[in-house]
Amino acid sequence: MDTSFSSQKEIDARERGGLGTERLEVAFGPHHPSTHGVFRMDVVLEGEKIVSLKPVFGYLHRNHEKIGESVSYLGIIPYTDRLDYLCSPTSNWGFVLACEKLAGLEAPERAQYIRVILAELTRLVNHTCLAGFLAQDLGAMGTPLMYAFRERENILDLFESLTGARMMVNYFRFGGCRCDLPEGWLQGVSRVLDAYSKFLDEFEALLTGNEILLQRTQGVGVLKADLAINAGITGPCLRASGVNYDLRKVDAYGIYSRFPFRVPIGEHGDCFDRYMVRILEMRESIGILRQAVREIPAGPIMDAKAKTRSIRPKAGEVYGRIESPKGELGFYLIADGSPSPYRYRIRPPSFINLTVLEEMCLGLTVADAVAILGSIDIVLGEVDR
Amino acid sequence: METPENILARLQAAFPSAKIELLPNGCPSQPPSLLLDPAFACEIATFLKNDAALRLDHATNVTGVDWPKEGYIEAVYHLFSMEKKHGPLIIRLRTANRDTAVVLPSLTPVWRSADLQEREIFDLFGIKFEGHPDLRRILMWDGFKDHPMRKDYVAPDDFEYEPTAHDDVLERAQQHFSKNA
Amino acid sequence: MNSQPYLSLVVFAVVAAVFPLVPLILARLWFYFFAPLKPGESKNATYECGLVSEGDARIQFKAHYYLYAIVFLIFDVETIFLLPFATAFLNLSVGAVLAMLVFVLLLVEGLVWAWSKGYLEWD
Amino acid sequence: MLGTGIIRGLVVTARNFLGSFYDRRRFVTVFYPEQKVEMPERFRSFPFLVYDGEDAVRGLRCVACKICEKNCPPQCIYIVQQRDEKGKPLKHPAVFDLDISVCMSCGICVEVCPFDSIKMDKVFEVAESARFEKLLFGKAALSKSNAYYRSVSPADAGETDARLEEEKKAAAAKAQAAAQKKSAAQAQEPQ
Amino acid sequence: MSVLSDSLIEDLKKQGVLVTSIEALYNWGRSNSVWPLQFGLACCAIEMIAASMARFDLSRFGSEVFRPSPRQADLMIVSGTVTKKMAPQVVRLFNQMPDPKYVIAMGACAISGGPFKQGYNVLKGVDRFIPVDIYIPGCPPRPEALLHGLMELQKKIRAQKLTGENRAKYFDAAQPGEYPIPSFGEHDLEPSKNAALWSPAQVARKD
Repeated sequence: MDTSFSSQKEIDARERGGLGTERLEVAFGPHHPSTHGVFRMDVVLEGEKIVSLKPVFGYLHRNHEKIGESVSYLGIIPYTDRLDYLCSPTSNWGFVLACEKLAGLEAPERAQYIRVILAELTRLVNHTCLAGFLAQDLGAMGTPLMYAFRERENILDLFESLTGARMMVNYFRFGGCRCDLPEGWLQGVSRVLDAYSKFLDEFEALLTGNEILLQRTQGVGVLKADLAINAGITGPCLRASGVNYDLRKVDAYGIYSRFPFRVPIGEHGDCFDRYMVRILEMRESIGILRQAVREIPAGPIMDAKAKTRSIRPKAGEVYGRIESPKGELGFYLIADGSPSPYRYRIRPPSFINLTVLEEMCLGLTVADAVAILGSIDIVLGEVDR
Repeated sequence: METPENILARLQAAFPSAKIELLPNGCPSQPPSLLLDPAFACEIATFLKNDAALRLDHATNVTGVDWPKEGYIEAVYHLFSMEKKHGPLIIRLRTANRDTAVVLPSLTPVWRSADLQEREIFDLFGIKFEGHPDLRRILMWDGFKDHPMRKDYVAPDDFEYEPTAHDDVLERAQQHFSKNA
Repeated sequence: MNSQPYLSLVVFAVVAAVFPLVPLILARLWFYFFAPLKPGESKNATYECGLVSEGDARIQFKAHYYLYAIVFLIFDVETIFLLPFATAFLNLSVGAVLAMLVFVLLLVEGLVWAWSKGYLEWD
Repeated sequence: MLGTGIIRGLVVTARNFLGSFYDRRRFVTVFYPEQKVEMPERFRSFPFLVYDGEDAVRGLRCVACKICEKNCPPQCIYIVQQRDEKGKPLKHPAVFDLDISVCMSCGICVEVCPFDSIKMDKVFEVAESARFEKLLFGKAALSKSNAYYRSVSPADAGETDARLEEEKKAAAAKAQAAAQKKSAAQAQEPQ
Repeated sequence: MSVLSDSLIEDLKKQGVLVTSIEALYNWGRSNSVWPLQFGLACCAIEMIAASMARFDLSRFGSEVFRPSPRQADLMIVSGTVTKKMAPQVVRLFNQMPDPKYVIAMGACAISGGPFKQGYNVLKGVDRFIPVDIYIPGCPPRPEALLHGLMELQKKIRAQKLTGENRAKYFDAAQPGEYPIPSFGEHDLEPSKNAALWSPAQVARKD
């Protein structure tokens, strides 16, 4: 045993040969407070560092696509509410957009404006809840989530007075909307918008400058732009890595081309950029909403050609996609002339955003893995379908 | 983006011995799709990804379709380009039949986004993707034997209490009623 | 002073013993009369997010964590020794302060050595 | 200077804490059993069958056409048409079972019903401890009067009643016109 | 409470004399601090979180402390779809909770599989494997419906007996302490239901 003192690093290195350290395999199981539902990660730890992380899906696989093949097109719409249960209007819109391409229907002006208003309100709800859950995952027990859900209730009241349900709106139809706005609804939206911009300033004052949040999220879970593109990451996670790809600008579906909004782009692609991109997107959404509430015309809310509620399209296939708050939500439909689709496939953004979860978490600690999972923003209804 | 027809022509020129077909799409407004020869799938995919005019770097939707009457299972890839921001090119790979020869080349080495989705096709449709880094069941539990999204899959019988059953659910629930009728 | 100076101590000890024991005995009686204990194989299993936990949690992890704990322990015990010194601080002679200074400096010298050796770096 | 972010956060929480004593926007708690959130008119909990007039059986609008049974996505409606002694089907459901424990309150049955005989109710406090007996609503438990429907959602009820009135008037006018034509035809034949 | 008539107790209470029994005190204490397990599965979990937030305030009923570990929880709110892949975990979590424990099946999916009943991977109701105390229909039920269900559970807890014939099940040694956990078979769970627990009513259907 040589008597010369050596630094701790040398001791560790020598130890690896002799004492050596074993690896701890722990299941970040289906029942875990920080996994946003029943998601499981099999983590192998060396000391505190993550050496390997295998995500396990399927605990909420509710066979959405198999049921969709035995239900009529109209009957699928309430099921799309339950895909991403935090943003049901955008899931409705994605499915209805694909079916309108299939059946050749077109929503009239007023319905297009209502769709933009509901989609942007959903973006506000989703991004606020994300900021609340991310802060909760980082240890801010309750306070940000309490404020986030308090504001979410105002928007849910709007959804409820228009469509009849808080979360499961089931409001979009092929060629328009189910029913018209109750009177006083638009004033309600503008009241909520004024309160929301004040709330956003307050929320940013609480979170964005907070040193603990900066320390825990900056430089953590960096996602390079080329890996993000290759892995099919879409939505705020992709834009945080510096890629300018927002379907509202790329596809310009609906009437998004009339709204001059900017797309926030991050540089580093770490957790803080993903959080900050969403906060800035909320501010843009408020701008879009203000313009939509000003410009919404009167008129019919249903396409004249849409006779019956459900459609019975001829054989053919379509892939329609929209920019849901989580990313590119696509619906791939193969119709064979019968009242229910032959093949009904959902392209789930949360599911595919988890492709590179392991690359982002390698070498970091378990607490960082929780922050990274929180910043990717997954909802298990959409991940497992 | 170029029309699928002259993409087909350029592919035919680049890979003369590959059998590539253009499949029309029933819906007028949607583009037709290209049926690729599984043997050349990887080379064609790399070509599509690195070609200067196409740059299809975003395989956004990878899914399986079961055609029991036609006797094969399909893997459908929707390709977009994030760089040039242009629209879908749909490519399809078909297996020889539905029970023995269900092997297709995996395109995960080309597009990483196909990783989880190909595992899902293997889990729910039963197509074995060779060259896939980690082909395991993803949604059903590992011991599960069937491929449930196939059209001829019969769900297990747990229809004891079906008070509002009609048409096909009623037949399934029938044995449980008759015991007490 | 009353006749037995240590009576208060005895009462204190008795109360200290009885105070925790009574609820334990009551709980024991409660199980015995009302709620029979029903241990089970999966009820006593270790909880790991709803799964069956394989492998052992008592594994050999890095020796570094042990060293970190020891360094903390030293300074924790030091503060206990400083407590009486702090309470009687004002009316202490210079000699006592010097003696305590030697004690504190010795430990600070230990901290400097540990810091230089890199024991305090975490990963 | 390190820590200003946290202090700004504390100012926000302090403002919320003090504000929660007077500012309506920060003090949002609804004390549930005593106060209730006023439900918007279009809120939909579970369907119910509407009957006109007083008699729940004869006044029932439902004609057992089974359109809602076919279109219900989770298939939670079961209808058996009533038959008189000779076996001729009547325009009335003998059995109309709705399984509340399966219903997803989507309201598609209301949309596709051509006779406005099924509407969405507002009652959501239906927690039960016996599933098989209490959560399968039969025809009797489902049928409620039109007056109840008008009290629960006045706008929709008014609209539906107005439409039904017009249809009745139009049908009456058509029947009258048909009667006149028939009587006019008879008047010409006997000459 | 059979010794003193209720009216007598009311009069005594007017004079400020509070009369109670061990059972009433025991049940009063337990019913007003039911700690739910933090166990969210799907959309109903978001409504459960909304119920515990500022507007609907679950803490007014004494149960806003959501315990992540089953060891410290005494109420399992099954909020969301129990799939067959998740069923063994649900039963194991329920077994690992200390007695006295209760289950609220929140939402159509937990009661009967709800809209996803026809799915191949969906368990048609959690009462096939664990005993359920309160069923709250709705998809998702409003937060107030969850509060109403919790109040129903509190009434049920207050009415429980310590001794005698119909005493609560965890009091008599004959009742099982834990329920068998299903294992994953090749096509379905083995066994597909807990035969001792699952006895569906037979619905009279002519055709």
